[in-house]
Amino acid sequence: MLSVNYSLSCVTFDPKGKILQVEYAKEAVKQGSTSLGLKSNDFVVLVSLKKSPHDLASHQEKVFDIDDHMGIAIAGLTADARYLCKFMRSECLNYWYTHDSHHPTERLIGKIAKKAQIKTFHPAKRPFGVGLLVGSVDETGTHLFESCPSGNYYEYVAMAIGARSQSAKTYLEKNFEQFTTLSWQELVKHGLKALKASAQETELSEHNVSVGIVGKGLNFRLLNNDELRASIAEISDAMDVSE
Amino acid sequence: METHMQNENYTNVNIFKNAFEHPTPKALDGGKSDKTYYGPVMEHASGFNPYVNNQGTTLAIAGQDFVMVAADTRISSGFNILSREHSRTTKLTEKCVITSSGMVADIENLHKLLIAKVKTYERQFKKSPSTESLAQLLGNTLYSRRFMPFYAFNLLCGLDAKGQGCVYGYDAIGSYDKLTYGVQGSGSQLGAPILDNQFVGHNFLVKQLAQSLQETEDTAKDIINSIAERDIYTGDQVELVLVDQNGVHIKREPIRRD
Amino acid sequence: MSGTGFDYECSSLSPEGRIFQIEYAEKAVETSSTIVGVRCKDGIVLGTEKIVVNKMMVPGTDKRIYSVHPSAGCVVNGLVPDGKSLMFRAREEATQYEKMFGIRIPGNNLAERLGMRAQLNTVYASQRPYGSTLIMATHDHIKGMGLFMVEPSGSCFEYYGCASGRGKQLARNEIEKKNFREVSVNEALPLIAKILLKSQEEMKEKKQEIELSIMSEETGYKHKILDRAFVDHLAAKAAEEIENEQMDMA
Amino acid sequence: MEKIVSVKEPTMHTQVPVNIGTSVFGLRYKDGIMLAADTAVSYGSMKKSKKSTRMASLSDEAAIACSGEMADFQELQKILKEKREGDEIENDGATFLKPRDYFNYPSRLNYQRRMKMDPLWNGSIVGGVRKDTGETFLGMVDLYGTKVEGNFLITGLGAHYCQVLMQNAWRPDLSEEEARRLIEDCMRVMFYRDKKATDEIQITKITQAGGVEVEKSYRIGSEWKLEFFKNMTNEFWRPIRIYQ
Repeated sequence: MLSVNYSLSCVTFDPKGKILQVEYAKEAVKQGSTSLGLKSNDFVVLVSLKKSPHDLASHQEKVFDIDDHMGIAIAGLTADARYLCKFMRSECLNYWYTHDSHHPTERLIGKIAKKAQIKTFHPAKRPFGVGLLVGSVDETGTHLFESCPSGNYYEYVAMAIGARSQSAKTYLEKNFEQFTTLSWQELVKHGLKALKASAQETELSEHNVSVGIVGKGLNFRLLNNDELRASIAEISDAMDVSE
Repeated sequence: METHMQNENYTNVNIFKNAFEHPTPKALDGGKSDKTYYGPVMEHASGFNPYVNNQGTTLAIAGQDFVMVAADTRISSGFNILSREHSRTTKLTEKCVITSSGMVADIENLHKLLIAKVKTYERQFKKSPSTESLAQLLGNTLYSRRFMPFYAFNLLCGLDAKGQGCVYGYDAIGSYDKLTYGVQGSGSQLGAPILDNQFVGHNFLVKQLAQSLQETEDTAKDIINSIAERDIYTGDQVELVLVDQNGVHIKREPIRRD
Repeated sequence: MSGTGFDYECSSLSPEGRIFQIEYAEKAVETSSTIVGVRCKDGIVLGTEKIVVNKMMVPGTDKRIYSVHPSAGCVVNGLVPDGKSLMFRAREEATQYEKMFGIRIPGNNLAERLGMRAQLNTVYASQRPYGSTLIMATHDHIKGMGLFMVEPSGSCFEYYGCASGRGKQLARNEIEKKNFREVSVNEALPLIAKILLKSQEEMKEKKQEIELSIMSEETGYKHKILDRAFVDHLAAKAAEEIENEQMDMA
Repeated sequence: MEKIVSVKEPTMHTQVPVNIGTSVFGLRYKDGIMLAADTAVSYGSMKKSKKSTRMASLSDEAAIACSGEMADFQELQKILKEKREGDEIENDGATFLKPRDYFNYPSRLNYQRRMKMDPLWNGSIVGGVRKDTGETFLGMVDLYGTKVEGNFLITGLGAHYCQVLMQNAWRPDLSEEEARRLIEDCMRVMFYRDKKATDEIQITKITQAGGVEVEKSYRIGSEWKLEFFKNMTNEFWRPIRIYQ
């Protein structure tokens, strides 16, 4: 009961030195359906499980393209994600407009982090309730970043966020060392298997999965339904055999 | 006054030329009377004129299922040639290009702005904007700078919804019309009559679009070549851009460099 | 509990004259990674340790050492985003000063401005203190090198050696033991790596990483963040030494 | 009571250039890029300074040479320095600003300032050689933001006098000596004919191996004892033909 008093605003520290609003925002990320990303030396793949609020409703988009060299997968409040997505797109366009080149990845993540931090520092604001996985290629190679509501960001070889992401994480942790030289097709397979681990009761299909790929010499794009169906079929076959 | 009336056809949009290159000073009494000053403009050392004409010619001819754009690649500043390989034509979508002449700084800005808008559109709606939409967009973009216009004379060329070639011709502040062929820039006065002659009646009510690609390409090349014979600001290379079902194809050929 | 009723806003003092919100912010600092700054004979070393939460992280990510301008750098702990925001503030101050006066901002001015900034955040109910400590190394042509520490309360002092975070006490003792003012930067680096590793003893079984940066005569008084391979090498060596020492003790 | 409304006029700095540097040159040669300018800054017809530097390194692989208003050049230098330092202190594994960025950025800047009717009154030549790939870059920006790239570029009056000289002498495989001689020839022509030019010139070399080297200025010789200057005539001089 007492903690309620510390938890209402992000300008209040609790006695342990935590900002509860930020902790709660992290919970919002964990509520969202799973998103994961993985990268090799030449490619980054983002995989998301899409949810539909209702049988008659469409599935909520989870993977967005930002620029030719960059895309994001999200977990948490989609509305917040769309706001950040719009921000990132416009930053990329602005950078392109002034420099004629792609926005360096980490600097864009830094800008998001700065925005996120401001949201944890003002009494009339709330932290973003969304975690982003940003997959991108620039001249320093391929990158997979995770950006948190707290304003922290980390770079990974492979990572999963969202509800029940632990199983996906476990799968990725087991396999990430062999990712370095893989083609994007292989990465997609690993991504789908990891997603499968997290979404056990859900049947994966081209309707509830989205996959984004980007690589050196390969602009960011979402896989189309045919490609998705084929990849999903492939991994289900493989799994049947192994079982 | 008369000079303003001479060119009614805005494929020869240089009716704005006077306005850009000799900005009318405030009325001589400090703007108190509403008389507009049409006399000779006194050149004065102070003051900055943000406009400069980099010249050059571009033309476009719509075909049955293609558009052919031909432009020279010379840009000048005064009597100086700044570059002999400047491209006037920018690809906007797989089915649409824009080609402009005028002030290259403004043109580059305008083209970049349009590309950014196209990208935003594509991300938002998950499809490319149609040529018709882009025509309207370009008109609005130009008009949004009504009071410091882009010094750019544009032709927006692409395939329409039916797959037919179309050319949209603009003036600097966004007034536009759908044409079957158009020419802009320093050689437009020289080019327009040849186009009129070769593609007779194409701007009349009953329109017959050019059929043969090869013929159109040769004619377009010839026209730029002819203009280069008489217009000192046109020359060096002709850049041919073909837009058809398979996308945008670009090639260049040398022409006279003097 | 700690300060029932008086600890929700930093605009209210408790009857004993404490501002609990600042203490809680300091708590956030005290439970986070150790950062140190040491002034040596010919330069300054900044360092931090951190726990690598996930083995899939790319080595060197989650940076805590930043450059403020070419000859000033800082390291932060606690809520790293807060520290970063203070660092951005430092960058703004530095460029603004340089634009206005045509010279690099003197270190003490920069540190003071940051201190005032941090203090300002402890005054209003509508704000909270920065949840991080920032140690900054600077060089300018007026005062030479300087090492400063800015704390959540807004206090800001110049130091010969300072530490903050969970291993603060241990690190400070170690720094005091060794007379770093007689030691060159290159000699100090392995020692500091060792101090950093020692200060997180209780986290030993987790994967850990250290970050180091220097500013010395050798670098032309430019702040230089040491590259990953070199730092990892230093850390491995330091870990080995610590182990040997413990063997000897046992 | 009457309301007091402060009317703020937009700031417009350079409406007319005051301290002017004359033409600058840039050319590609075998090893990289060479930029050149003389060291005079004129105030109207007076040489206000005969020992000014009109070029600067922008990073360790790019440099700029500027003609036009020197105050605006210094402003541009400040802006680009801030930009470079901002790039360097990010410490994210690479310097993202390549020679081309140091060209695109000023062009956008000049365009933006022109839109504000507050131009940076410069014609600048930016040259660079990338350390990693060895790719060379040479570009010219004017006060409207016009971008031009080429193998040899000249701003200002030099574009009228030396264009042909350059065109005839330039080859992609010019050695350093040849490039230098070509530039000195151009500079000599400028010294003879441009009242704002001087015979003291400065050269910046940019090569993949050596990076940016802004050299010390030096004087090029000039020859005034020509027949033409002595007698105001020479063997080629002919009276103007008048057609009957």
